[in-house]
Amino acid sequence: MTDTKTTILHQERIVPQIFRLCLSSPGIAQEARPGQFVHLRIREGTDPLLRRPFSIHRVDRERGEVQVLYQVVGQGTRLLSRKPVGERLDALGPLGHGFEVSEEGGGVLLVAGGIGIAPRFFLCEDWLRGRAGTALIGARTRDGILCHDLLRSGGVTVHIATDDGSFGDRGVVTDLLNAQLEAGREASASPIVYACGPVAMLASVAALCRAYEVPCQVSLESRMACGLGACLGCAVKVRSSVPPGYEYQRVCTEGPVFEAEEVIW
Amino acid sequence: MTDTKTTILHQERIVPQIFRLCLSSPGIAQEARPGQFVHLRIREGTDPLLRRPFSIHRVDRERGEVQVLYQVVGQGTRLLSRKPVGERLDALGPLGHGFEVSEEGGGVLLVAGGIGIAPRFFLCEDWLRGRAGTALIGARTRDGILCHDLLRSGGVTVHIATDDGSFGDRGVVTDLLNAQLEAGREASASPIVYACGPVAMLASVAALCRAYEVPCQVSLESRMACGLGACLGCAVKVRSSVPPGYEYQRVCTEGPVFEAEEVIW
Amino acid sequence: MSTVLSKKNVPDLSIEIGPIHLKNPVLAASGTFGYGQEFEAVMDLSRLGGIVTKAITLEPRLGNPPPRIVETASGMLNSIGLANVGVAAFVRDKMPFLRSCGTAVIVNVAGRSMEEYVEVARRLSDCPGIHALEINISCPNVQEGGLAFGADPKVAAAVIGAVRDVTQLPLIAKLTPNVTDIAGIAAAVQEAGADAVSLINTLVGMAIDATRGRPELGGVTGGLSGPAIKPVALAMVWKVAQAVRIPVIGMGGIMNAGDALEFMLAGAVAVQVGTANFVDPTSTIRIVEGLEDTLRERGMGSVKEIIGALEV
Amino acid sequence: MSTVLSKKNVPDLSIEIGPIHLKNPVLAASGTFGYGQEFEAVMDLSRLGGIVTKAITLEPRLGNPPPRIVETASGMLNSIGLANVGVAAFVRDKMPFLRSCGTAVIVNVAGRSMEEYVEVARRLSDCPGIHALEINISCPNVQEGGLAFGADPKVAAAVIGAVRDVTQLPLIAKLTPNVTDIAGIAAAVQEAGADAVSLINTLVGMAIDATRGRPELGGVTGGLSGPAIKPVALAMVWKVAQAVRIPVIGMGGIMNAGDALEFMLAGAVAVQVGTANFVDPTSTIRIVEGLEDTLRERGMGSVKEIIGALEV
Ligand SMILES: Cc1cc2nc3c(=O)[nH]c(=O)nc-3n(C[C@H](O)[C@H](O)[C@H](O)COP(=O)(O)OP(=O)(O)OC[C@H]3O[C@@H](n4cnc5c(N)ncnc54)[C@H](O)[C@@H]3O)c2cc1C
Ligand SMILES: Cc1cc2nc3c(=O)[nH]c(=O)nc-3n(C[C@H](O)[C@H](O)[C@H](O)COP(=O)(O)OP(=O)(O)OC[C@H]3O[C@@H](n4cnc5c(N)ncnc54)[C@H](O)[C@@H]3O)c2cc1C
Ligand SMILES: Cc1cc2nc3c(=O)[nH]c(=O)nc-3n(C[C@H](O)[C@H](O)[C@H](O)COP(=O)(O)O)c2cc1C
Ligand SMILES: Cc1cc2nc3c(=O)[nH]c(=O)nc-3n(C[C@H](O)[C@H](O)[C@H](O)COP(=O)(O)O)c2cc1C
Ligand code: FES
Ligand code: FES
Repeated sequence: MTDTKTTILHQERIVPQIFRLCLSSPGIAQEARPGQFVHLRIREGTDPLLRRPFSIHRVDRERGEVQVLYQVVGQGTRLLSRKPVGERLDALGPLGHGFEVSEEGGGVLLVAGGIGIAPRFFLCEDWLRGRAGTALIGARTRDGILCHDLLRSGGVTVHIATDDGSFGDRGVVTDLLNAQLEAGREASASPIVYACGPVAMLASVAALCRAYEVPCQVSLESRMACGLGACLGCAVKVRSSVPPGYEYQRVCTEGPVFEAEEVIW
Repeated sequence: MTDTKTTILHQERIVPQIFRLCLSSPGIAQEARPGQFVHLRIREGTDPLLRRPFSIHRVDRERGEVQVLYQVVGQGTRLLSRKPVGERLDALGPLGHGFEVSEEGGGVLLVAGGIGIAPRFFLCEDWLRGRAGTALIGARTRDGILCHDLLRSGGVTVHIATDDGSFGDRGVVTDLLNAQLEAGREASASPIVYACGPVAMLASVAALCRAYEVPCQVSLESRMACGLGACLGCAVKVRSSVPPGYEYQRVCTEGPVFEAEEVIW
Repeated sequence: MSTVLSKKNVPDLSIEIGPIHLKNPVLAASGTFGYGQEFEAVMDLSRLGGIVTKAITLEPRLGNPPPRIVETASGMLNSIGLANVGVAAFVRDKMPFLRSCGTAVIVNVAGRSMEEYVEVARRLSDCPGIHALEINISCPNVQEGGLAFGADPKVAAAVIGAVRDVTQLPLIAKLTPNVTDIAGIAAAVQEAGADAVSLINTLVGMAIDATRGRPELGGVTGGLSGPAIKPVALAMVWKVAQAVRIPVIGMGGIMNAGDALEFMLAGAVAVQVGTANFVDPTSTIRIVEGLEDTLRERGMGSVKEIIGALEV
Repeated sequence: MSTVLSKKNVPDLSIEIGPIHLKNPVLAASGTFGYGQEFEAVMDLSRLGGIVTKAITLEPRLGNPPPRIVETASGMLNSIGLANVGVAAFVRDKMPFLRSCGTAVIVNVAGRSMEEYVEVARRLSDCPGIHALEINISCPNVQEGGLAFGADPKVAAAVIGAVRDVTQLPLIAKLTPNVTDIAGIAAAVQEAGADAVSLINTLVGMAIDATRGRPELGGVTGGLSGPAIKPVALAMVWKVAQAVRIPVIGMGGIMNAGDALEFMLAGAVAVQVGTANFVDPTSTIRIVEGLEDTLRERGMGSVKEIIGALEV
């Protein structure tokens, strides 16, 4: 793990409220695995005080570059979006436990809602090269559908759903998943599902996967302080074999990627 | 009084740690009088929380511009110095009670230590045009001597002292003042003294002026919250005719310019 | 038709604090708004729910030696020390302006002794144009009394009871957060006849100039205010609102309408805005406007729907 | 010759907390540094004055429901709720690593009842490598006990006295700021046999999501820490340092060496660093280095020259 003064190499607005940030950080680029995150200190001073966690969207190991795809939702992300190229940024990472990618099984199904696409992309680039992969992307409107071109050019089959039908099917991403799982069952090909997005979506995805008896990994979010496993602030409720039947695990350490069936939604 | 979203027109570093900031603010430019100040909100958010007061260094009423000359001493001034041209700045002003300039008397003696030159300049431009004026400027080294060229080109006689002798006389500005007052006494020409600078310097200037029975106005600083006379945070101890013989006045309202002999140092 | 519609679109911000009717729930907090006049040049004072004056004592007070303020992380310490013109000069010189502001005037009362509180309250009772007294049993910046009065439920109740006996004016007891059990003190002053409680006053705090090895404040310790204390204030307002029947006025670090909403959700009937006035002198009005916008967005007719609506 | 000179140039940072000798006065605060191991990858733990562990209870505890933290102005609220592995697993799984860190290990002890404190302390006494126990009579995040134990001088003294009877280990009583008179509680635990006091634990606070009308924390209220509380902590440390003879360990919002100096000037023999570890995981070491630099600049031979040197 490196705590390095990275430099902002570029930063661009992709659609309103969504930015792609590229940092120079050979150390993080080298070590990062899909599903891991970086913990960024937004600015000096005490407001905002805490770091902000962002999934690693993409890395270029040769050039020592790390990309983050983020949405402006509050003060921290707004300040981040105003940072100029060349500015130093204090990044801690790579942190957390990423996706477990098994070599077996009938293909990989990526399910992403909104900004949940961010870590998915790294996953594709890193692990999927050459393998059959399908990505299901959902968002409220056309503007929320990100990275589909990049995924397609990487050889991934992409299906899209928007709430308002402005892009792809009208509906939600779990409709697409349902169709895929149904088709998979008919073909007796059981895929692995990797999902990331809003909690409500993840819960539905988990329920579907359980119904179809398909393994599923979800990437969770929670508020974080340390990012290192020390503060226990990022707890998420998971099943446990001992009474009372549940326990808390740390999104920053045991996660952010969990087996969907472990999570208590 | 206007509370206006001003725009930064330019900002330049004059010498290390000293910056000149030019704001567009027709309202403030129009109303400002020498010795008054503006109260600047450094940035959004809560750190730093309070505004920072700065003397009005110079105004251009026609162009609606206001200048501030400031020294980087802490977090607020450091952040200010990094602000780019075009950024908006929340300025409250003009605030406070400025210099009282009488038309009589044997000339005007300006005494400034370090950054204390800032309000002095506005005074010269605004009031002295055509009148006999002498400025005594002191600083620790050559780099601390500011604006002497501008003052000279405005027709002011300038004498300089530095602690290390790197510019002008070796010594302190009160040595220069002593010489001037002595010369004035011999010539029976009693000047008015306007002084601004570190407290220790002002106390010495006040003592000298009292000894020579010369009227003296000093511009004081203190920590400020409201700048409007409401919080009573900027209190300074002044003489009072009623027991206990002193009272507190507000630097932001009764000041920042006080009659030197009123102040209890 | 259009008048009906537009009328419906203007949410009702008015509230009652016991017998006091306010046009909106946003008050300027004591000690941060002078005697009102200081803010006249930057805003329309009649848009305020009310103004709480700087603490008034029997005799004029000079206050503490400077430095009197210092900034801290998202807050500030003050050790003003109840500097004020005294009750006689206040009534003579300050009330005429306050009376003309078109907003409720609440006078903050402080004293060194029980007798002083009583005497100040008595004298203010005779002065027209005062809507309520806020009895400051919580100032941390005076050696004698002040904090002591508000830190013990019995003493607090005794002060409020004694003042209650000499005035018909509504009484708001202003509570200190520097105690183990603020709800107990609130209950005690309620029994003693307070019409409302307001909280919190400042937290005792200190800052040191590490370079010179000296306290930053002339008064050594001071009172901490501003956004830094908002979480503490909110917890106390929530606790007190559950413990008393009388209205609670909340304050501590309120900077914007969102903050004001938090206090009202926690059970405050009205809020006071203090330190924010120094950061943006029009804060109070921004908050009034922000509350109005929120109600409109949520389709609420009255701000009262928000009071105590927190779902725990 | 050169060794003598270089020796002279390295100021002595070591201090004593009663019977405990520390290589420097900078400790990682309980609950913010896990069991030490979590920070191993980012720093050399042996450079710390010491590590205070997360609170240990008799049985494992799951802690409070999420969300457990929320940021506030220059601070944060936490409602972790004493989640920990329990004393048996701690001794078995966590102590071996801690023992090997090359720094002092102080174990923070909590309990629901007097008996639990005593039993945890007794079990830890048999475990080698523990330098002291910090008795947490001040956690605001548990329903039963915790805060209650630290808010009353008699109860606080009873807990410390009972623990004192079962262990030879030095005892540090960790005090809560949520009281009227912290100095009185410090004096009481001193009489009951505490070797030192540490303060402050977090202030009770709350945050509300105004949009959803719900508390931000699963535990409704939480503990406020970080720079926001520094002025409060400093005032209490100063007050307590004047009221007791035993060493005072100061904490609350310390972010850098300047902050640490303020606490030591106010009378703290050592400091703990909490929330700062989340902002910069190497904060503790930066502070050690900063203290060293300051002493060197001021030509001081020992950090002890700073303790209590405030000129009031
Ligand atoms: C492991 C992990 C990976 C993440 N990856 C990404 C990513 O790739 N792209 C992206 O845009 N965002 C990502 N997030 C969410 C991101 O961290 C938050 O959006 C960000 O911290 C908000 O900061 P802010 O100051 O702008 O908002 P704030 O002003 O702090 O809060 C605005 C809103 O966002 C919520 N929020 C704040 N912090 C978090 C958080 N840590 N997790 C969830 N919600 C939060 C608040 O409750 C509030 O409703 C990730 C979060 C985690 C835990
Ligand atoms: C009426 C008035 C006019 C002023 N005019 C000028 C000017 O023209 N040019 C200029 O460079 N400075 C001027 N100052 C001083 C200026 O306000 C402070 O230097 C500035 O507020 C420091 O902010 P900071 O955040 O950088 O420093 P901080 O980090 O806040 O403090 C750094 C140091 O400066 C001291 N300080 C902080 N605020 C003040 C203050 N208000 N007055 C005095 N000392 C302070 C602190 O005690 C500390 O020692 C003026 C002050 C007043 C009251
Ligand atoms: C400079 C200053 C002076 C104050 N003077 C008084 C006072 O005279 N009487 C009083 O009851 N409270 C006084 N207060 C406390 C405020 O009214 C308020 O309770 C406190 O500041 C918390 O609110 P805030 O965080 O919005 O400032 C003062 C506060 C400040 C900052
Ligand atoms: C997330 C978190 C968990 C904490 N857990 C404990 C604990 O288990 N026992 C304890 O005595 N103090 C605990 N504390 C309090 C800290 O040790 C410290 O007293 C407090 O945070 C003030 O210091 P700071 O402002 O430097 O964080 C915790 C604080 C935080 C932020
Ligand atoms: S963020 Fe601290 S344990 Fe996960
Ligand atoms: S700064 Fe508030 S009265 Fe002067």
